[in-house]
Amino acid sequence: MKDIVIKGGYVYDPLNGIDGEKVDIHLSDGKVVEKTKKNAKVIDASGKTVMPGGVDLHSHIAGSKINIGRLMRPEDHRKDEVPKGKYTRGGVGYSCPSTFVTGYRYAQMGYTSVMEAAMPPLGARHVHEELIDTPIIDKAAFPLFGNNYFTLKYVRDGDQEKLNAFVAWMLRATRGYAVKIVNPGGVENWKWGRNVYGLDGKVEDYDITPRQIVTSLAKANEALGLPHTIHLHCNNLGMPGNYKTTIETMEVAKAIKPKKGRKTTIHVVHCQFNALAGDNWMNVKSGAPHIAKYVNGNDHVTLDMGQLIFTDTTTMTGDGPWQFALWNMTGNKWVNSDVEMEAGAGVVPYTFKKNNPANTVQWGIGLELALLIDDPWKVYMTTDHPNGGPFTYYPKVMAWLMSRQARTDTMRELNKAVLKRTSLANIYREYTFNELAISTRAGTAQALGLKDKGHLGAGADADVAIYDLDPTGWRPSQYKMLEKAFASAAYTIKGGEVVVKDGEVVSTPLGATHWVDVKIPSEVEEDLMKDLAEDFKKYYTVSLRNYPVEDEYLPIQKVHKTRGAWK
Amino acid sequence: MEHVDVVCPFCGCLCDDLEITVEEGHITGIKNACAVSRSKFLNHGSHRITSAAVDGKKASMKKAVKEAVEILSNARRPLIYGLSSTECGAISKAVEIGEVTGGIVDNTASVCHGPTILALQQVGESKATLGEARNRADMVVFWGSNPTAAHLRHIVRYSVMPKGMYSTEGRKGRKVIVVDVRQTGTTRLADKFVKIKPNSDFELLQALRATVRGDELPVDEVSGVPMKEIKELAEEMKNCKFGIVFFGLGLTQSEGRHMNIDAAVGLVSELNRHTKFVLTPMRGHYNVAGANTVATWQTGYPYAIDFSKGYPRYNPGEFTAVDLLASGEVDAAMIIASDPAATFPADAARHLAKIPTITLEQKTTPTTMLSKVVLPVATAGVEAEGTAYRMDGVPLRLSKLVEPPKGIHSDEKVLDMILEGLKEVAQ
Amino acid sequence: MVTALDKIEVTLISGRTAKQGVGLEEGKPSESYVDSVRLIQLCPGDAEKLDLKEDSPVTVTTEHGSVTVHWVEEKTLESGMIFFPYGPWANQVYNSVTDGTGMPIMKAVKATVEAGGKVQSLTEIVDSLKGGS
Amino acid sequence: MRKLVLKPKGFSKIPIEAEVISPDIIGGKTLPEVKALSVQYGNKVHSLSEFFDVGGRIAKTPDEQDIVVDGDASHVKYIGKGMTTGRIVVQGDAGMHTGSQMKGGSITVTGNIADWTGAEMKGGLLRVLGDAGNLLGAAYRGSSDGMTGGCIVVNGSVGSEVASFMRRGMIVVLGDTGPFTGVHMNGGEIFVFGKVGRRAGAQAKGNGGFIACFGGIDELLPTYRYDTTFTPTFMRLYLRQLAGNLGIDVATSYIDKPMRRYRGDLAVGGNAEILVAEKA
Repeated sequence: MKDIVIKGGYVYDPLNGIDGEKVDIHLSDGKVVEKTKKNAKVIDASGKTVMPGGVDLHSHIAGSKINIGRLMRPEDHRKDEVPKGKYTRGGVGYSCPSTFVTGYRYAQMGYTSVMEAAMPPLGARHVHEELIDTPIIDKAAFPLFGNNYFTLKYVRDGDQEKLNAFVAWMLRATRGYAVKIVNPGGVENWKWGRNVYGLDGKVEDYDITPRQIVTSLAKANEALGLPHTIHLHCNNLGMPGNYKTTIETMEVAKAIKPKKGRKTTIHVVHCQFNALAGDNWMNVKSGAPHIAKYVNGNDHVTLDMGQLIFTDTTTMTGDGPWQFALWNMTGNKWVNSDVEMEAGAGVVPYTFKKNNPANTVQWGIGLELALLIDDPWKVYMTTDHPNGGPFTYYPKVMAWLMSRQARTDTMRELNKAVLKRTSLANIYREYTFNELAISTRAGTAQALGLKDKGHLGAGADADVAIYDLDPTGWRPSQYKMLEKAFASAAYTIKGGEVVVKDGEVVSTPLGATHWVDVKIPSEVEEDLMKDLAEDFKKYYTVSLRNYPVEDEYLPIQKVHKTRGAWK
Repeated sequence: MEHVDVVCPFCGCLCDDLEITVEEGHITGIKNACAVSRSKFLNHGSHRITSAAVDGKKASMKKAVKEAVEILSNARRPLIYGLSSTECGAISKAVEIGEVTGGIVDNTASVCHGPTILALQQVGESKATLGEARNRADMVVFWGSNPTAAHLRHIVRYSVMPKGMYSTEGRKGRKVIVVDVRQTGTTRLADKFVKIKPNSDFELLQALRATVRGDELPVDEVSGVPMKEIKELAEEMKNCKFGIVFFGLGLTQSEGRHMNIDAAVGLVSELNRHTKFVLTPMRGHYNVAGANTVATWQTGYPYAIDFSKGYPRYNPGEFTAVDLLASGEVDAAMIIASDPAATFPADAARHLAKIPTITLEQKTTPTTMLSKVVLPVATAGVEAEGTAYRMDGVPLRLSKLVEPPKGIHSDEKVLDMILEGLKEVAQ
Repeated sequence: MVTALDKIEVTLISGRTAKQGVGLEEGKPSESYVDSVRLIQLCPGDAEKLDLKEDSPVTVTTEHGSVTVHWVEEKTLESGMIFFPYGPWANQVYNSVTDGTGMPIMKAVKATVEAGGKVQSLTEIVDSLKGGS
Repeated sequence: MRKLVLKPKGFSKIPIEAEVISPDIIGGKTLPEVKALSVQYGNKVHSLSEFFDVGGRIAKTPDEQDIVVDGDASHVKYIGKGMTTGRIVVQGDAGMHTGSQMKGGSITVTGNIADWTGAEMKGGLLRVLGDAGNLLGAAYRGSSDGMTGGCIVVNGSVGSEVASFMRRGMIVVLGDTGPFTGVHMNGGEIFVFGKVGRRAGAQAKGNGGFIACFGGIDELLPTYRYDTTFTPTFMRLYLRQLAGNLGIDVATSYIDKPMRRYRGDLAVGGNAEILVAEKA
């Protein structure tokens, strides 16, 4: 592969303190280097914006849940048919894009790393098979822990040591990257058709609480020294008044000692859905200012927006009871999918409408979170694809963040009285390019502990996005121009290879799958395996031997080794 | 050599506890398997096609692949069909061949649980993996399904007999209800056999749902079942702790087809307003679920996929194999791991003999007997490894226990040879 | 003594059997497979109505086609219902029309059964698909 | 109106996809342009003139365009797809998806017509003098928005799942319907003068929708409940309009017929109406 020099662009590399300066970026052998050899290919980026490749830390792109979405929504695919191209496979787009199209479209927006945010461990092979068919981007998947039998059992027994070992083992068995928790305890109760309400609700068969689950998993997470914090979908999602639960949950994580070199102990996902005030869907209002206030006053929390887009989309979460509630509210088709011993999921199509008061409030909340939290390193841009809307709407969200005019233009189409239930109309803040880069790559990479991603310093992966937009001349009123530029990168470079040029995919290499390998001392592992073997035999329908994902499912892997909790 | 925890590549149960002895490259012993599985492992070597053939004459693999490439690249409307008894790597290649040739890719779901998918697309589905049945179910309903003939270990391993976390009593703790038009092995072990008139499942499902909703229906009986019994059944369903419906081709292949499933899904969804209830289709071939799964993530659609316009389109009834063959619309066919000549109505099967048909198969079948090109392949799960998806969507790894006969490759490899050939021709 | 009928009207149900499964894994041309699918099951009463002899074949006819196979008694079947395992013989009587669904109807099909006819071999069935013999 | 005549050059087992046969596309073009319009034939794209003799006159605007397909077009799919204006007459049979998603104008087919005719229709008038296939005026797979407007009249009989997920609009069938007429119906009106097939109104939520059965009904679902017998005024108005505006003479003979009203589908808590005319 030829070396590349990106010359003359305005570079935004927040992790290295570069804020729009003209810096040449040298790429060699898949890495950013100080200096390339003489015969490097030169990319003229003058008058353009240069950023590290985008890093999405929460999206649903692979595995049974999104595939159920694809399966149940042929009517959605018809809106967005993608023919095969010279270098690309055909497929479908919109809210549940096929795997190939997912890879292409992220790359076309200058994104080079995407996290699949919910992997049911029993379906891990499925996730990895889909990731193999998701070209270009690097990826990782987060196994679900919050309702796993072994988690609940060790929490019940107060056996933190075993829980630590189990988390470590499960990450290896599923080739997972981070600890995902969805409605802790609630999904377990849903297996009897019920939910858990609030942090101190009862997880029925275990007589424990979500508070205990979050605490124990956060402890395990930090003790094991995992690169990312716990990745938490809070209890009571979608229930007006839930912002209190969310803040209480953040409070829980405050008591946890972070691993060395990190201040944070919790990442709250798609916070928009968990930042609702009011008592019901009729009087729902924004709880975002409360959450922003908490986050501004504390350093142990990060969160992502879960921004809502006014469009027809497909909601899908590991939160079975919530999806059931959504079915009851909408009457739309509903798939529920429970996974023995460990997880569940639900899928319901949903259209966010401008004339729906609740949707209007939700739209405002996402942006309030991003704009009221002062430190961009704490709040990241997502739509919780496809829950708040498809990821292909990211440029629109960027426009809302960077342009008050863009927000105002949307607000004009919304009910003013309803909008007053949020504070959005009174917010004047506009993200800078630097803040945008933090929100979409530098911050997310840092939160994930992906040291080679999200920046352009020497040693970083050669993942670069070049957008055809001159940031020095751009004004927020020109937000449509920004949308266009960020929807269709002038260049996307992945691992030192040009994969997108002028918005078109020109090469489709397979990216790596990242996972975390925690060292477990053999005597601890032996002890754990005895436990697992016994319970697998009694309760699972697959044997323990057939459970872990084989190397065949990770043709290109990047292993992140940690030493773990043991001396 | 002893292999333990081997995954069985026969039916949708994908049992993964087989113990298999291999001596000098041959399978000599097998434990834990059902009769069919035993037959598959012990007979995988018999009646094998040993050489590729073109027009009924032995041919080299190279020549046969070349012929296949020629047929497919010259076809205007090629059909690629089958894929339920092979592993996912092969399915993936088949989909790509469909795209490269601008053909149609269909899998055997179209004549088994295709209607289930159509219903899911209309109304959804409340489902769970089989372990949920094992651990929790205190009510098990078999509706138009007969595992004693089609899924031989289902009852013992997953649904009726096993003890689980909350089903500590096994069989005793479960109420088993069978709804069918005739007595079967499954009805014999049921606590309650609801015998219904043929082609009237839909009415009974609807009546049950309305009754669960609390409506008094103005009729004395439905589908041959007295209203009193229907009310009782509805009450029992509402009052169980965890109910599961295992439904089969009795619903998908009789009048009503996908609407029968639509009604079953509706009933089960409704029951979730009272208790926990799920349903699971009894998928037949061991990886038919995988065929749907792979096709869906690659194209958005599970079966009946037309690539003629360069992007995938979906329409069962229009792009499904039986319809395409019966109408004589397709002008070439490639069959992988399936035997449509033995499974389709004769009218549809007949067309396969009229057009150049390419078949990848281990053993002689009616389809190979009328094919222009026959390509022998290894048996996935015995001679080749890969992934398969269980009836409930759980992916498992198939093993390679023995070498395939000399010169014989996996489905995936042979399809890849054809794909490469097609790509060369296209350039 | 009941007078033997020429023909009875039945509801035809098809499906899998364990034997058919075992047979097909041996190989479709194997005797075990052919024997498992080249037959219908009917109740003793119906066999008596048709005055069937143990080795005499029966012909099953629907609106769509006709095929001759062997028969066995199945006590659990009610009168007027026959069971036909999936396979090349059963396929001769199904309609390929799917009503826009992709799925032909293979269960609960109206049919008649009568004594007599000639049972075809697998090769003959395949030849008939080829339009030959 | 200017009349363009397309004469099929023969039948092909491989269907031709010709959504270009639409006044919206043809109106305003030149004859050579029309001849060169693309049609899909299997996996290749061809020009329209390879499959049709193209003659006649082209209007300046679509609303002035009259298109006659003169001959058997049962292998031609998507005729008049999404059209908004003008007129198409098929002198013979037509293939699948004819008039699907049409928004305006009119299509007349003198022969029989295949599945998915008028699927997801939004407006306009579609008339079939022969029989129609399955899924007439239906919603495509997965969609809960079937027909939302317009009118379909079939002189003959139709197949299964007529008007699935219908929301608005009108379907009139002079012959019989197959099973699942008005399945998942959520608004709209269906008039059947022949016999209505099994399981009519299954999963229908109602929302003002009804199925009027003038020629009897095979059997009602147990989840429909008898309500009353009456002679609805609105039905008289409809029937007069059907006779007067659409030339459906048979409608007049039912103008004073009392109708039995059933409500359902109770399985989904629906309040759709099945109205069955009392026998003479």
